[in-house]
Amino acid sequence: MINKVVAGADEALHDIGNNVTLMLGGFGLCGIPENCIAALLKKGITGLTCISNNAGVDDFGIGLLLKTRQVKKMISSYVGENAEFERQLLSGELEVELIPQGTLAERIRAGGAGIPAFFTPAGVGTEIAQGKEVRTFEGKTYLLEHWLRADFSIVKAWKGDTTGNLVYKGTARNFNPMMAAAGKITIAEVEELVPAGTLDPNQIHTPGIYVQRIFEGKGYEKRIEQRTLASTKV
Amino acid sequence: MINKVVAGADEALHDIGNNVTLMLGGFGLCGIPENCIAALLKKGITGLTCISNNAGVDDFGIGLLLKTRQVKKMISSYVGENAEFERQLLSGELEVELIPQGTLAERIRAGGAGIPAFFTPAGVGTEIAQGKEVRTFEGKTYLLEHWLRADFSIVKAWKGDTTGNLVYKGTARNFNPMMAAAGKITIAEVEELVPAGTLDPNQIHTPGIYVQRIFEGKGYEKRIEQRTLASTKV
Amino acid sequence: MLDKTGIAKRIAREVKDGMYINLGIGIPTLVANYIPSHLNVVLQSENGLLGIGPFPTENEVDPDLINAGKQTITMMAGSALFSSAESFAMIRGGHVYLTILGAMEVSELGDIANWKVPGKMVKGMGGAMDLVASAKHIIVAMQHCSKEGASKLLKSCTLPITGVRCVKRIVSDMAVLDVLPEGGFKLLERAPGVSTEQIKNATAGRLVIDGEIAEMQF
Amino acid sequence: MLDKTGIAKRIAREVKDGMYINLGIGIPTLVANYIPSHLNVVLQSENGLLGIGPFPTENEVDPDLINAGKQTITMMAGSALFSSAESFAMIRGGHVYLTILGAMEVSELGDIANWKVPGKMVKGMGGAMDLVASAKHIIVAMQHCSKEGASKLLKSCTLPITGVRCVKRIVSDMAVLDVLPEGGFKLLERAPGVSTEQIKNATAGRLVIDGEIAEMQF
Repeated sequence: MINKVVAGADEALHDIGNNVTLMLGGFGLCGIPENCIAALLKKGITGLTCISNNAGVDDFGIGLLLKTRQVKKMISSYVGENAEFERQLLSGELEVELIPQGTLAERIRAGGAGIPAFFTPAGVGTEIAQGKEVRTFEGKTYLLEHWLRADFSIVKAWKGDTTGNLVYKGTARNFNPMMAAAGKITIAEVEELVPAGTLDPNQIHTPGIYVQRIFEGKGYEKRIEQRTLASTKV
Repeated sequence: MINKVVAGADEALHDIGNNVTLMLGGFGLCGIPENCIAALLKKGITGLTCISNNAGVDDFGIGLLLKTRQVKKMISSYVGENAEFERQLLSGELEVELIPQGTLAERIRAGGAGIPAFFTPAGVGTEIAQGKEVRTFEGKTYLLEHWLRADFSIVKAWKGDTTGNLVYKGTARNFNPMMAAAGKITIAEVEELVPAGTLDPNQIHTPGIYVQRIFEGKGYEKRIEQRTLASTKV
Repeated sequence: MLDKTGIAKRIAREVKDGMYINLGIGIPTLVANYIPSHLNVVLQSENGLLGIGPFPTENEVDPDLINAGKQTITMMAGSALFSSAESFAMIRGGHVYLTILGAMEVSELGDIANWKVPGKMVKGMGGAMDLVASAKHIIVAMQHCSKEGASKLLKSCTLPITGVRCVKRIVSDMAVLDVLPEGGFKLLERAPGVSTEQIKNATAGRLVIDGEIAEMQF
Repeated sequence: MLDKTGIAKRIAREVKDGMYINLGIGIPTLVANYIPSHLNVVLQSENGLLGIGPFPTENEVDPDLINAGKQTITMMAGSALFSSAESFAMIRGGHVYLTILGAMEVSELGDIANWKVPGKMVKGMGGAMDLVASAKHIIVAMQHCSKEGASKLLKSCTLPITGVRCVKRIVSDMAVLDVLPEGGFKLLERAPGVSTEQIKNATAGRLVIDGEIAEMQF
């Protein structure tokens, strides 16, 4: 099998430059590539187009890259959990493209799967439909949506092996598997890196073919946005 | 959770009639729903349109239903491993629609995923392209292909739980997961039926939402088409 | 008039045995608390889970297990986890039977607006456009009027819409209403202490009142 | 002239470290036996496996583990199993770098015909149309001529084609040839004991011979 292991986030991101398009896995702060975000921050590259369902919070996740003005454009379904984001958006410093969450997920899946376009019902009759081809199938109306691909996809998994096979945990899976397949270069950071042959082949979420570089991350914070307990008055 | 358990193949197929469209999981004889095929044979319904990657062999799998003339039409990617199939096809008794394997898999996936049509490069410039919309994206040409759905999808899994969650084994997974999602009614037969909560939620291949009826099958033969050993002279 | 809990309780009565349901953020999330325990239903979280359980105890908290509102949750026995693509395949494919979500406005044709107020900060539509375009049955939880008293059940939406002709039923703080296929809000039930006259005055779109309207029961 | 084993051995030399490869049924399957063991490559089986291993011993035989030719197989350490939809997503998305497959005819523009002979029993294209439409690099293993001596390297295919302008390289029993972007077969190597003149006579499509053509090495 093919060994994809690199030492860490810095080596994984060594050839990433300004103005690239990045996909970053995660839903809210759940399943985000914390090590790589820290390395991007340190590297200081700018003009990034980030495709990510959300944009982090003020002091964590992609929010950190917003604060340092490294992000030129966000392509997301739900944003604005943070004040700096709002300021940059309203002042016109930051471009934002909002896409329905299912359409975003499927456009990324299409990117990895070699499907340049597909029809989906989400957004028909709304401002999302502007400029898009509309077509009716079996009495229901759909929009034509195109694939999304990235120069680099950066994903986070629970376990991974040296050949790049990945297993996610809980709802930290979210956008990571589709993004892994849609990057020209895909970088995976994992909580636990194991030798090839350790993971059950029947239970791989992302086959290693999609992953070019893998490393074991460290110091995961896994911040919680809404700590809601059984005893919490909602 | 919702209990989907039925006693066996006869109960699972109680409301299936003549002239329905069926999806049947499996690749060759690997991962086919043996119990349900036997029950269909016994039930004797006719005029079936079967969507299945292959058509079995003379004396096993869908080949059994061909012998009894229960199948009106096969929609497959690779057929003709058996003499009776060939006879019916050449005599015009059996209709056959051949679809590239990846297009077949994706059309079924689209059926379950609510995507009425998508573009794929397979078959461009060939007779498969006749009558289909052709469009160029980023310099490459694609065909528009439509979803496939079925009145009943019949799949085979390794393990399943009472809520319909399924886990497949080895390459017996093949077409089963997409078919499970593309049936109006999906019937799953499993080698081992376990209580809800037994399977790891992180390792479910087909979420129970896609499955309407499930039962533990018996007497699996799992015939091998090409027993090829390390010592075999190929 | 119903408070948020009242709306959630009334919507819970719409839930039937065997349903797969997606609950939106806000009042819809509260509905889970009032679904009778003898019903077997499965709650879907669009970030990748079938089988949402109760909120966790302190010891059960897992940062890798959240719902679409980013709240920590638990899983029921028999749950399944999956990717966002699979989740919306499930939604788009019509496998999630019922969607319950909030609205800022609903039109008498069933259009819904709930994602954007021009001139205000736009946070995005999240999964709402997919959900309203796909679910077989859509129930809206909403306030009948704005704080200023303006009706939110309109002839046509004034805000940018999330989906067209998709809302089937509305449970507001004042009433339960169906959106008729030909257009119009058909009044089904009054909230406790609310008169038909009050509902008439609070509904800007076409209101259809057929005979005596009973007060809702819980 | 090369026999089937010879063709497979010569194609094995095209395999480079780090490649993901799909091997078709027949001669291409034999290629696996001759890939140098120091190369790290991964073989894909389009029915849902990355990491095909050797054929099993009697004790290892598992009916739930077969390749696209329905032969029993084993898995390498580090393998991954998946559905047919994922498998062809992988193929269609260009993740499988090299496809090696058989052909009945190839045209000088790189069209390939390998799935249908009109008037004879049609078995179907299986995954071949997806593979040839998607892989970055396609090598064809074939006989240069029919049993009757008719060339199979043609100006244009006479049989129904499987894909257009997709074949990059051909390894036949007589030669190694590249399909030029502008059309034409560029002769690269002669099989042992086969003369340039013999290849010329056996090639109906435009043959490009540039200088002295060496005999192939193994």
